Amino acid sequence: MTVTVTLTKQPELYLEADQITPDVFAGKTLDEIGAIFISEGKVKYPLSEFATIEGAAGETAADTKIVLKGDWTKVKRIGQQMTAGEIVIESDADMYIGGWMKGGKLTVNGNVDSFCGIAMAGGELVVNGNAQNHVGSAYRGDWRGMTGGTLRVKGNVGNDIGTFMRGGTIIVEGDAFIHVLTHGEGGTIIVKGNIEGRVGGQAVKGDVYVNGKIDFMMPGFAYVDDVECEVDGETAVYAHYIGDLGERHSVVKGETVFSNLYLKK
Amino acid sequence: MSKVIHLNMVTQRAVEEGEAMESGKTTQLYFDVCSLVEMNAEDIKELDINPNTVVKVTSECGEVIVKAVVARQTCPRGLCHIRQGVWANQVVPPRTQSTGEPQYSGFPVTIEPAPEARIVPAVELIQKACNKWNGQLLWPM
Amino acid sequence: MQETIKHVACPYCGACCDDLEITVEDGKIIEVKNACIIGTEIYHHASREGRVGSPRRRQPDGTYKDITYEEAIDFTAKMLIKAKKPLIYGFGSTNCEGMAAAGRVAEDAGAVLDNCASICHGSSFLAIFDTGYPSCTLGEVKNRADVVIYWGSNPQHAHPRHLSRYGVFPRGYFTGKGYKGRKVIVVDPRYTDTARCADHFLQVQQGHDYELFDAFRMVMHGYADKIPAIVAGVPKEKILEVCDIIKGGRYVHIFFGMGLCHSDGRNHNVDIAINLVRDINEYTKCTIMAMRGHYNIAGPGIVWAWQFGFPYCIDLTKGSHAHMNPGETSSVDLANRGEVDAFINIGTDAGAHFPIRAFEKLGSGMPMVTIDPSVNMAATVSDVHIPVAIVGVETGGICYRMDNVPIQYRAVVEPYNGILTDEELFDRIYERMQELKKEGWTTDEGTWDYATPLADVRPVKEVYE
Amino acid sequence: MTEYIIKNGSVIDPTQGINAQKMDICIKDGKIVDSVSGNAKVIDAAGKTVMAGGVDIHSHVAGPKVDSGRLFRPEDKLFRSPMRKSNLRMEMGFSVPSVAKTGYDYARMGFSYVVEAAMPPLEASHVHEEIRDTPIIDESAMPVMANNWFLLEYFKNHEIENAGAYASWILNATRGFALKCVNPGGTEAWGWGLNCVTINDPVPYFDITPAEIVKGLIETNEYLQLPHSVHVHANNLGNPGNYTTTLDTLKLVEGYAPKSAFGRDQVMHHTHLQFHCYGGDSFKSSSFESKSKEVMDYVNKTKNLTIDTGNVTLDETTTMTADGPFEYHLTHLNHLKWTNVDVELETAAGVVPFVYDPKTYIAGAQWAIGLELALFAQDKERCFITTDHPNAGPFWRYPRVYKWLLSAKARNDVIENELKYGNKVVDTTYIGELSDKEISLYELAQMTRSGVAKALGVSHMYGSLKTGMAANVAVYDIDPENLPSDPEQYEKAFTNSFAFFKDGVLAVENNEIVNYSMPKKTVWVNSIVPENKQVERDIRDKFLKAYTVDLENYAVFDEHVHNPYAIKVDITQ
Repeated sequence: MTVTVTLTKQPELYLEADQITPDVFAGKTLDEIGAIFISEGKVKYPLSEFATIEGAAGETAADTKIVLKGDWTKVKRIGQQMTAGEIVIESDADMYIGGWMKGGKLTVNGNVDSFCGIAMAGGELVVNGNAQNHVGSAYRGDWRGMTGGTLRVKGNVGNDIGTFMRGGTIIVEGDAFIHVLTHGEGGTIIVKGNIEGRVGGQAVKGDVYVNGKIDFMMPGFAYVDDVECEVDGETAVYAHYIGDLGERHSVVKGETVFSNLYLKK
Repeated sequence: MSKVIHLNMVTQRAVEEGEAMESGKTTQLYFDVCSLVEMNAEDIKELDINPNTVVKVTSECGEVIVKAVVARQTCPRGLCHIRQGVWANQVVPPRTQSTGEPQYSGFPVTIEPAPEARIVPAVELIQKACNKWNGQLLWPM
Repeated sequence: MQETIKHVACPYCGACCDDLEITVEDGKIIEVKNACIIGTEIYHHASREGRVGSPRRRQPDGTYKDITYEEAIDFTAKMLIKAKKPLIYGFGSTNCEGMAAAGRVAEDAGAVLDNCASICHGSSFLAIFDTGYPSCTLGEVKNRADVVIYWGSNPQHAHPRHLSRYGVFPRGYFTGKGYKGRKVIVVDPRYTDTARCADHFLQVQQGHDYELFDAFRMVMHGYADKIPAIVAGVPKEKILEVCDIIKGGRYVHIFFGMGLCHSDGRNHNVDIAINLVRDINEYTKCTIMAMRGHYNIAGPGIVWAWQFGFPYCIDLTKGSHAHMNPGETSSVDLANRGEVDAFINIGTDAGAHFPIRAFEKLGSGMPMVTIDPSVNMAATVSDVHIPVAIVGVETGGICYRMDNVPIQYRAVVEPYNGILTDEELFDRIYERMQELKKEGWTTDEGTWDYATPLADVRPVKEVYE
Repeated sequence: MTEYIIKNGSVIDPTQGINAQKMDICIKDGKIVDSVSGNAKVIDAAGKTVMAGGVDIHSHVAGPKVDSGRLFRPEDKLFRSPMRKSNLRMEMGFSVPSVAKTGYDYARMGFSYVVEAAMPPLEASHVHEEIRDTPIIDESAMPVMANNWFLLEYFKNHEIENAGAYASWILNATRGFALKCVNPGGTEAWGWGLNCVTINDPVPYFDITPAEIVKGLIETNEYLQLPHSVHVHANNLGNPGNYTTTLDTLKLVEGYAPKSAFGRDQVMHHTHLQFHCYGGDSFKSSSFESKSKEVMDYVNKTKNLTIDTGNVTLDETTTMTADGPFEYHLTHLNHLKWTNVDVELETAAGVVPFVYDPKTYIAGAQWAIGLELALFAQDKERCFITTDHPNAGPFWRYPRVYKWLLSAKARNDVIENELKYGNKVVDTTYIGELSDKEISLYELAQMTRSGVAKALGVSHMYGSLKTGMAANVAVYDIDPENLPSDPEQYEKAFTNSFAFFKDGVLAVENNEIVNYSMPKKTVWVNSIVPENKQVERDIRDKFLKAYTVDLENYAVFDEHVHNPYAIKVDITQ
C-alpha cells in the first residue's frame, strides 16, 4: 500500500519530519496521517498544513510505502528510526535522512545534507545523488556507530564516512573528502572515486576498499601484499595495507587483528 | 598585468589584535593592526611588490583589501596569515565540515597587488554586508 | 580617595590570572599591576570616555537613540517569544550567574543556546565526546611537569602570562629548577613567538597534524620502524627524538589550541591528540589541556552541562528535551543555512569573528539584539544594543579557568551609569516573558506547546544563619 | 504557612520504634507538630506507608567530575531522557542527570537530603553553583582529603592538631560537611601514574602509607568532634581479590571510639562496599567470587563501623571517582572514553562510561554481591542502601534495589531470567544461600532514613517523624498490612511517591511534582579550633609556592553559597 505525500508549501526555516516513517503511517487513515505533527523550530503544524496526502497506508510498516513528491530540500529526519516498509523521496532532502534506521528501504532521488544513515542498524538506504558529511557515522560521543544495513551514495560525499562504524556496508560511488572509517571497529566501506586523505585513521578493525587514489595516506597503514578482491560485484587486484598501527588492536588466537585498506592497483 | 600568487591562509590571534580589540574595534588601532596580511618575505618578492603594499586577497567566498607585510612570526613559503578579526573574516569560508567551526585555518587564497585600493574600515565592511550601511561612519576612528 | 584592590582576577584570557592589583580613585581605574598588555587595556577601557550608558535602539537612518531598559527588555522578550527559532549566542565574557540566567530564558523561549566555543574549542568538545579528556589543573603542570608541549597554540600572543605562570617558567613543588628542568616542545606551521621559547620546534605542514599524531602513536605502539621518512613535513628522526624525550619524562603535558580546532578534520585532530595521551600513559604520566581562549569560555560548557547535559549548540526549540549536534545546531551552520529567525549576540562579537558570509545572514534578515558593554561590530547592525556591566571590573561572579577551576571574580568599580549585570538583565527578560505569556503572547502561527509559563524556576533565596 | 494533616497512614519511624502504626502526621510552619487546626489540608494516606524523607549518604550529584560526566556523554541523553512534563524544567540524561532531573527524581522518591560524595576543595565553588541550581533537596558536600599534601605532611609527622586545624580551615573554606577519604595515597601516586593497592604501599615522595593516612584522618575527625565520621573509599577498589585490602582498612578502626555530640557510634563509614568485596585473582568466572560474607562478618561484629552498599543495577552508566588510577585501569578494560582531572595538591578524578551488562558474568556477580551486603547486615542501622550514584547505577534506580531486597521473588527472577550466567553467579556468590531472605519495610526505613541520619550526625534534622522535626515526609502507595504480591509494585511506589513534603511544603501530590520553587539548604559544618600559627604559615607558604590561585580567592565567597545552614562544632569550648 502506498501513501503519496506532496509538499505544497515551503517552510520559512526547516521542517523536522521524524514522524514520516512507515512505522508511524501504518494503520492510519489519510486524515490521521494529515494530523501528524511536523515542526519548524518550536512551532508545530499538522502535516496537512504543508502537504497533500493521497493513497492509503498498509496495516503494518512492512506493507506501507511512502512516496514523497514536491521539494523536500528543507525537510529533516525523514525515515528516522524506521524499521520496515519503504520510503522514496523524489527530490533533495535535508539532514538525518534514514538516521537510526533499523530496517526497510529508503531511496532518495536527489542529494541529501549531512548525517544521513547516522547510527544505522539495518535496512537499505540509497542516495542517488551526493551526500554531505557524517554518512553512516555515529551520534556525538557514541562508540556505537553504524552497526548494520547497506548505505549507498551514487555521488560524492564529504568528511566522516562511517566514523565509529561497527558493521554494515557503505558504498560511495563518487569521491570522498577526508576521514573514512575513522575509529572504525568493523564494517566495510567502498569508495569508488578518490579520497583526499585520513582513511582508516584510529581504526581498530573494519575494511576499506578504494578504487581511485588517496592523496595523503595515513602513516599508520603498512603495505602487506597484493590481493584479488570482488568489490561491489567487480573483481580487481588491490594493494592490501593494514593499520592503523598507531591504534590499539585486539589479539584473537595469537593473531593481531588490524583494519584493512585495499587500494585498487 | 600584475602578478597573482596562490597561497594557503590561516587566521589566528595576535597580542596586538587582542589589545586593540579590548580598546575597541572601531578604533584606529584595531584598523592598523588587523588589516594586514603576513607573508613570507620570498612570497612577497615573488609577487613583485615591496612590503607594506596594499593587496587584494581573494578566497572562494570573497575578497578583502589589506596591507601585505613580512611576517615576524615566520610563515613558511606558501602560507600566509591575517590576524583574526573583521578583515580576515571577509575571506574565511563559512563551511564547517559539520562541526560548527568555520574554515579559519587552511583555505586557498590568491593575492595580487592593489596599490590604489582603499582598505575599508571595519564598521563599513560589516554594515555593508548586512545592508545597513548608510554612507557614513557613525563611530569615527 | 585612592584604593588598591588586590587578588583581582583578569577578564581577558583563559589563564584567569587572579593576582592583579587595581588602583581606583573616585570610581575610576588609574593603575593596573601584574596584568598583561591586553588585560591592562580592559581595565583602562572601562574608565575611558565614550562608554555606552543606556540601551539604544537603531533608527531607520542608521543612528541610535537611547531607550529605557524596560523598552529594551520588552523588545527582547517579544522577539524571543514570537520567533520560531531564536538563537542566543556568545557568553565569551559573561559570568556563570549570567549564563545560568540565560539558560532559563533560552529554555523558556524555545531558543538555540550556543557559546563562542562553537567557533573556538567546539572541536575539542566533539573530541572529548568521542575520546574523553585526560587532563589536570594548571598547578599539576606547574608542580610536576618536566616535558611541556604546545601544539597548535601560541600562548605568547593569546595567553600572554601562560608560560610564566603555569607552563614553562614557574618553579613548583617537584619542579624547583623552573624552566631549566623542563623540556619545551612546540608544534606549529608558523615559527611563532612561542616556538622561539622551545627546546624543540616541529614545523608541521599546515592541516596535517593528524598524520603527525598518528606517527607519534606508532612509536608508542611499537611500530617506529614503519614510520615513513617524512610525516607532515617533519623528518622521522625528529619524531623519534621527541618521542624519546616524551617517554623519558616524569610528567608530560600537552597544551593544544586553534591550530588543531580550526584546520581540516577539526575534532579528529584533537581526538587523536587525546588518544596519544592515553598511549603515553603506558610509559609515563601524561595529561592534556585545551588552551581555552576567553576567561570564562569554559563557563557556559560547565553551566549548561548541569542544566541541559550539553556544553554548547543546545537546541531547546522542542521544549520537551534538549538536542545537540554541532554541524546542525551550531551557530555558524544555523546562520549559513538560514535556520534561525531572531538573534541575540551576548558578550561576544559575531560581527567581527564569524566569517562575513555567515554573519551577513544574521545581521540583515532578522531582528537582532546585542548585549555587550561596548560598541562592537555586531552592535553596529543590531536593532537594539543593551550595555551590561563588565565582569571582573564592574561585577564579580564565578568564571571557569581553562582547566575548569572556578575562579571567583571581584568588582573593582561600580557599574558605569548604573547599567545592569548580565544576570539581572536575563532575569528581567525572563520576568517579562512570563508576563507576556500570561497575557497570551505566543508565536504568530502554528502551535507552541510551551507557551504557558512555568512556575518561576529561579533559585529561591532564604537566610538560615 | 499552610497546615497539613496526613491522615490514617501506616507510619514507619524507627527513631520512635513505630512500625506500621495507623496514625496521623501533622505539619505546620514547616515542622511536624502534634496537632493542627481544622483548616489543615488533608492528605488521605489510608492504605499507604508514611516515612520520614529519605537521606542519601553517598551520591555524586554536583561538582566538577559529575559535570564532566554529563558533558562528555551526549549519547547518555539521546533517546534516553524523559520528555519534559508540563510545568517542569527539562530533565536530561540517563546515568548522569541534569540538576533539575536530580532534584525532581529525589523528590519523587521522597528524599529530602543528599550528601555529594566528593568535593575537590579547589573547585568547591563549582559544587556550590550546582547545588544552587538543584531544586527541592537539601545538600551537603564532603571535601576529599586523603591525598592532600598538607595532611600527608602532617600525618607523616603525627601532627594531629595541625591536621585538625587545617581540616577545619578546609571545611570552613569550602563550606564542606565531612572528611572524605578516597584511595588514600593512591590518588597522589597517580600524579606520577602510579597507585597504592594495599594499605602498606608507600606513597611516592611523601613517605607515608595508606594505613597511616586513614588512621590520621580518623584521629583528626575525632579531634574535631565532627558530626559525621571519616568517610572512606579504600584502596584497591574494583579489583579481584581486593577484600583483603578492605578488611585491612576496616580493621584500622580498632581502638578508636567516636567523640561527637551528634549521636553517631562509628569512627569510619566505608562507602560502596560492593566494589571492595571481591575474591579471586582475575575477572574470569573461574576465579572471581564474592567475599561479602567475610567482610560483613567483620562489619557485623564491629560496632564502630557503618557501611553503604553501592548496588549494581545492571544498567549502562557512568563511573566517576576521585580514585584516578582506578578509572585509568577501567578504560583499559572496556576501551571507552576516559576523562581524568588531577587537582593540584589535593586529589584527582576519573570518569569512564560503563555497561553493567547482565549478559556478562562479572556484572551478575557484582549485582549479587551488593545485595548480599544488605542481606547479611545484622544491624540495619549501620548498613545503608546506595548505588554510589552513578558508579554502580543511577540513584533513581534505588526503588529497583529496594524491590530486590524486599522481595526474594524479584531477586530470583533476575537470576533466572535476566542474568545470562545466573547459575554461575549462584555458585560463586552467596546470593543462593540468601535466596529466601527479605528485608522489611521497617528495615528499609532504617537503611534509608534513621540509620543514615544517625551516621551522618544529622538525626536532629533528618530521618525522623518526631514532633518538632522539619517536616520532611514521604507517603508511598504501599499498604504494610497488605503487601503487594507483585514486586513491581514496590519499585513503582518508591519511584513515584504518592506525596512528599519538603520542609512542610507539598512538593509531590498524587504522584506528581506540584511545587519545586522553594528554599533549600546547603548544610555545612562550621568547625572551630584553637588558633594555629604554624598551620596559617603552612597555608600561606603552599599558596605562594605551589597553588595557581591566590589564597584570598580560594575560600568560597559568601555570595556563592546558596542558603547556607551551618552545624557549629567548637572544640575550643
